[in-house]
Amino acid sequence: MGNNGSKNGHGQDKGELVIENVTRVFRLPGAPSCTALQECSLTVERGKLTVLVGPSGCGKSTLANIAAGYDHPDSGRVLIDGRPVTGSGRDRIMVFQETALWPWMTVLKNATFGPTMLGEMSRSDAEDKAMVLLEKVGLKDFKDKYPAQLSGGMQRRAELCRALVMNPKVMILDEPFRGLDVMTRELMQEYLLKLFQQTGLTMLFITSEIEEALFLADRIMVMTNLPGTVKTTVETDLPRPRDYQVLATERYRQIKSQVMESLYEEGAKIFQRLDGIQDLLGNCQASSQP
Amino acid sequence: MARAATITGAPLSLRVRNFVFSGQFVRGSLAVLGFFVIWQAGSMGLLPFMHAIPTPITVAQAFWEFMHTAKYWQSWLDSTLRVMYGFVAAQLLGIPLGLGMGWNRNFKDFSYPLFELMRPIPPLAWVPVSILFWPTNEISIAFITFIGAFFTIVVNVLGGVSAIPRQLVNAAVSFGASPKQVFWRIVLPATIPSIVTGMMVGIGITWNVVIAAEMIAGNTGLGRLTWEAYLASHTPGIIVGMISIGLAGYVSSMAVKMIGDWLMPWKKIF
Amino acid sequence: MSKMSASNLKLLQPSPPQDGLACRATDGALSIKTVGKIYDPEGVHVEALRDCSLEIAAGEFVAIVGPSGCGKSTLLNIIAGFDNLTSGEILLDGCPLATTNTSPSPGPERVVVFQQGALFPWKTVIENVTYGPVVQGVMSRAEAIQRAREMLSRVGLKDIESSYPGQLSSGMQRRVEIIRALINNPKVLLLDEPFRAMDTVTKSASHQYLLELYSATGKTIFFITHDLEEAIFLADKVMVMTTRPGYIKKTLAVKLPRPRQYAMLAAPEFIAMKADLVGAVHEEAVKAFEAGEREMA
Amino acid sequence: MNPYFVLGLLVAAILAVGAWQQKKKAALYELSWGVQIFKTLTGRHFLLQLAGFAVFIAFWQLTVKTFSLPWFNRLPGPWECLMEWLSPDPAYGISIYTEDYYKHILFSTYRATTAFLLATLLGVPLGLLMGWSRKFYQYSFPLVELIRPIPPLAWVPLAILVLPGDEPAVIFVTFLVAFFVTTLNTLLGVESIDESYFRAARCLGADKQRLLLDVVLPGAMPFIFTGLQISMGAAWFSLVAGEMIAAQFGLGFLIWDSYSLIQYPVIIIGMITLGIIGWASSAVVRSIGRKLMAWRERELYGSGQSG
Repeated sequence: MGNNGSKNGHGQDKGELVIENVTRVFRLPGAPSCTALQECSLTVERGKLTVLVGPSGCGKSTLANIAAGYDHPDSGRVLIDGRPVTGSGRDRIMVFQETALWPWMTVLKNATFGPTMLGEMSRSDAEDKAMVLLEKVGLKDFKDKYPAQLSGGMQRRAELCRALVMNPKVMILDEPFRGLDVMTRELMQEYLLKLFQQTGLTMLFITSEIEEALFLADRIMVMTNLPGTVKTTVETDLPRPRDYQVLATERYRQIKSQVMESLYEEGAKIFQRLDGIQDLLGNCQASSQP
Repeated sequence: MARAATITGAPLSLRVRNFVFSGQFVRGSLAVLGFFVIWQAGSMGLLPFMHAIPTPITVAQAFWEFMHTAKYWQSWLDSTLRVMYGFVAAQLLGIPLGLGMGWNRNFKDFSYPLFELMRPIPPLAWVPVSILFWPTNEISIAFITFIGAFFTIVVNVLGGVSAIPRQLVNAAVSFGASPKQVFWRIVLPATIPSIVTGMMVGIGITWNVVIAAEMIAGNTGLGRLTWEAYLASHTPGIIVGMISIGLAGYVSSMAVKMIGDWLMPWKKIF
Repeated sequence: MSKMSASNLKLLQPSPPQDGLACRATDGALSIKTVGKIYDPEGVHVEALRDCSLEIAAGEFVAIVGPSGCGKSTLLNIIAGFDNLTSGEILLDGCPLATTNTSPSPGPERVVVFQQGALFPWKTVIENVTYGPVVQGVMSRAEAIQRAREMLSRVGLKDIESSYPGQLSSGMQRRVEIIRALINNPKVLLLDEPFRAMDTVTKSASHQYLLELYSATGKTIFFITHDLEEAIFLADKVMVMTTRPGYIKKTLAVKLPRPRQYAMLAAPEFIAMKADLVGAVHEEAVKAFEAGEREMA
Repeated sequence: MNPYFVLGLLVAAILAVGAWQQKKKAALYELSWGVQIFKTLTGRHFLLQLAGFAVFIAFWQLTVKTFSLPWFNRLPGPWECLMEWLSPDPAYGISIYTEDYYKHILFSTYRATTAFLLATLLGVPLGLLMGWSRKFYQYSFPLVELIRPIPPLAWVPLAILVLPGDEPAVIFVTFLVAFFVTTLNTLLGVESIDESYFRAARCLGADKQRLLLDVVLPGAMPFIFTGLQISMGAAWFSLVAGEMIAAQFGLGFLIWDSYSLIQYPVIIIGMITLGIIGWASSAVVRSIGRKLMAWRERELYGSGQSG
């Protein structure tokens, strides 16, 4: 495994993640069984940032857990570079919704835990590598702080670094910026794009925010409500690097309408079930005609 | 956020001055003063029930006298050693047991019901059995002390292991950590806060148990000292004993807290 | 919602104002004049607001946007009466609401809906909603329950009155909380980032309900958020607040017609307004962010 | 009656309760009752639990009786204790058929309950008041902190001297430990209540008295009941010590008295009885807490439907 993976733009160690006909049914005692995923297939292309959007509770996280190997599908399989994988492995690192930094380690210790534990790198090599990444996300001066001493945004950045130090083939991000305020979130997105452009990693990013998806994605996939499958795929061919100027473009508007229509249709289904809203759908359909 | 920033920023002298003149400090001092006034009044027979209690000054004099006897300091030493033995033994056995139960389902199934069966028995109910079983009085008192702290620590460690956030373990697993590495590098440090909580509660219980055990079955120690003062109807001595026990308990709690801070540098920061 | 019948909406109309209030108010115009707020707990002072002035006309929906920690919530707390101000004054319908001499006191004429939600988890939905009128003694319990039922059913919450808040989804909780505020017939409704941490779809639905209630009751609404899109979509006026010390840096009148519809989110004029505001907000956000990181280091 | 018969009855009762619980479980997993019982009985979980007990009892019997190892041989064996407990004609005068046994239980229960109730009646309001009024807190907290480090059992001699008779002394000591636990947990409970609940109530027009009733009390309830459970355990803990030192009846006295009179099986009977009563009393507190905090229970089980 090359240690220089984080430097070169299009190294051969970037993986392609394929999810093939995955079905996952949850059976709980005393409750009707719940099909979270039904014959769900999708391909995350090599070196692309694919964003999966869906209403909450639609099975996105289940899909992420299966892709990362924490959960097992009832049928179907997960392939990395054409090779089926089971269980979790260091080729697919996941960044979670809740922070998963180990609270008893400093930022630097967190970031170097993986390589030093596996004995792949000497401590000083690992630290050098981690420091390069930490500096990129503006955490150089915080290397000796404990996670509890950092703000939410800093914790997320430290976690991104920790994952990148492992040099994974695919990175799976399960709503990593959820719970941050919108402004911090936007800054985090900029950091993520910076890291993505520098490493060229394959990324699967899961979110429920359209804005976030539009800002980040090479390709957006909208998931249906339970049972989850991929419903619409939208190529987000907006120019990079993106900043808020991109908002004003016609292409942005088109893509946004397209994703919104698709997502709100799913949302309306949930709300019909939960609360009986009828009109959301009408509004959405109106939005597709500019 | 604004407040947190300012509290650490103010100079010490200012903070001290603000504190001394704050309502909190004045009211606290008033309350403590009031306590001593009531005590004094009670001893002088002005309040019901309390005429048998010696005045604060008599107690202070008795304290002074006690402090000049070797027996008093010997009692401190004896009680402290008993607490230490029992407490340390409880940690040495309880922490691995709790970790084992939390880490291995089969082991938990095997031992937990039995453990739950024994737990509600008050530690002091073990006194006679302990005296019967152990060859010396010293060991039996230490054993009862051990019982007092043991159940608390096990319950806390077990709770701590089961409450480790799933993603902390998952993250390590996805980095390729083996089960052994996960245990030593993730589960153990993640449980330390619970271990420390268990120790904090445990040390309080241990002092309670030691005092009672000494009163019931001991020949030496602070509990015995108090009891002997009672037998001799030396009331100031009883209160000196109580205060000493309180001090001892307080000091040991502080010590445990310091150990906790040392074990958890990441918790100390705020 | 547009399809909701007019007779249904009448139930949400404000009932006639109660007598015996010192300042008889019919509308709820809020004027905030050069308000300053300095926290000085331990000798080191933090200036949260400085010369912050803004006018809210009766029945206007105003959204304040700004980065976290910029003093938006401080301003809301002062208006609500949870906190005092250091300088300036706040008038409600021309009567002083908060000045440097008065001690702060909250009241039912300006009810707050909180960021994390503050429905009492130990009371059922109906007990929560009727709490205000019953405690104030303006309605009997039976009347209050009757009215609460009517109001709840208008926002699609019919069969949940004996549920506890913990059993509801976050969207439903927030609707109940807004109804709990509105049943008191307040002059001003203060909303402190009520839809934070909701996912897009729930948020959109909550927006619809809020707009419905706004058009039905015509209350003055003071809405705090850091989500620009939300602010433009909901409000008549969007004001940008600076980082500490906070004051209003930019005001934008939103000229979208009501009722607002989702089509507008992708409309050119909406996007133009957003682009107009983004620059101003982004600048403050970066400032706040850097200040935050410095503070932590 | 034959002790074996009683033993049989006991075992049958335990099995019946266990089987009844399996019926509920069977409904949950949509299995027939018989299949569920079979699955449980042959499941690893149950077998391991059984093995745990078996190993313990075997260890006890082997070391104490069969091999009569040094140290261990001074203790009574399990069978001996069980037979004594169930015997209509006990060798040492204490069994489930004797009046004395119940008299001891009654005395202990009476003392523990009195102390516990007193501690609750005084501790909960005090804790609420401390959390509710800043000034009251500033007056009272230093006092509580001044007295709290003294272990309650150190009060025994003073209590005997000051209070009229042994009985109030034992109850006082028991009360004291329960009182501190209850007060401090209640205070912690009030402090744990989110500020926004207070603000919301004040917005809606509640005055200070209503805040106490509508926010402080229900908001602190979860902590109060955690405190009450601990306080119940602590009450039994110090009651036993108090009875050993200074009482004429009660289970603590029984245990210590049997030791002096060399009636060793009675010690074990006393310990087991204490364990059962202690467990049962915290179960009672727990179930009362569940009843009073329906909102919490429903929250825990109802969270599935949130979307």
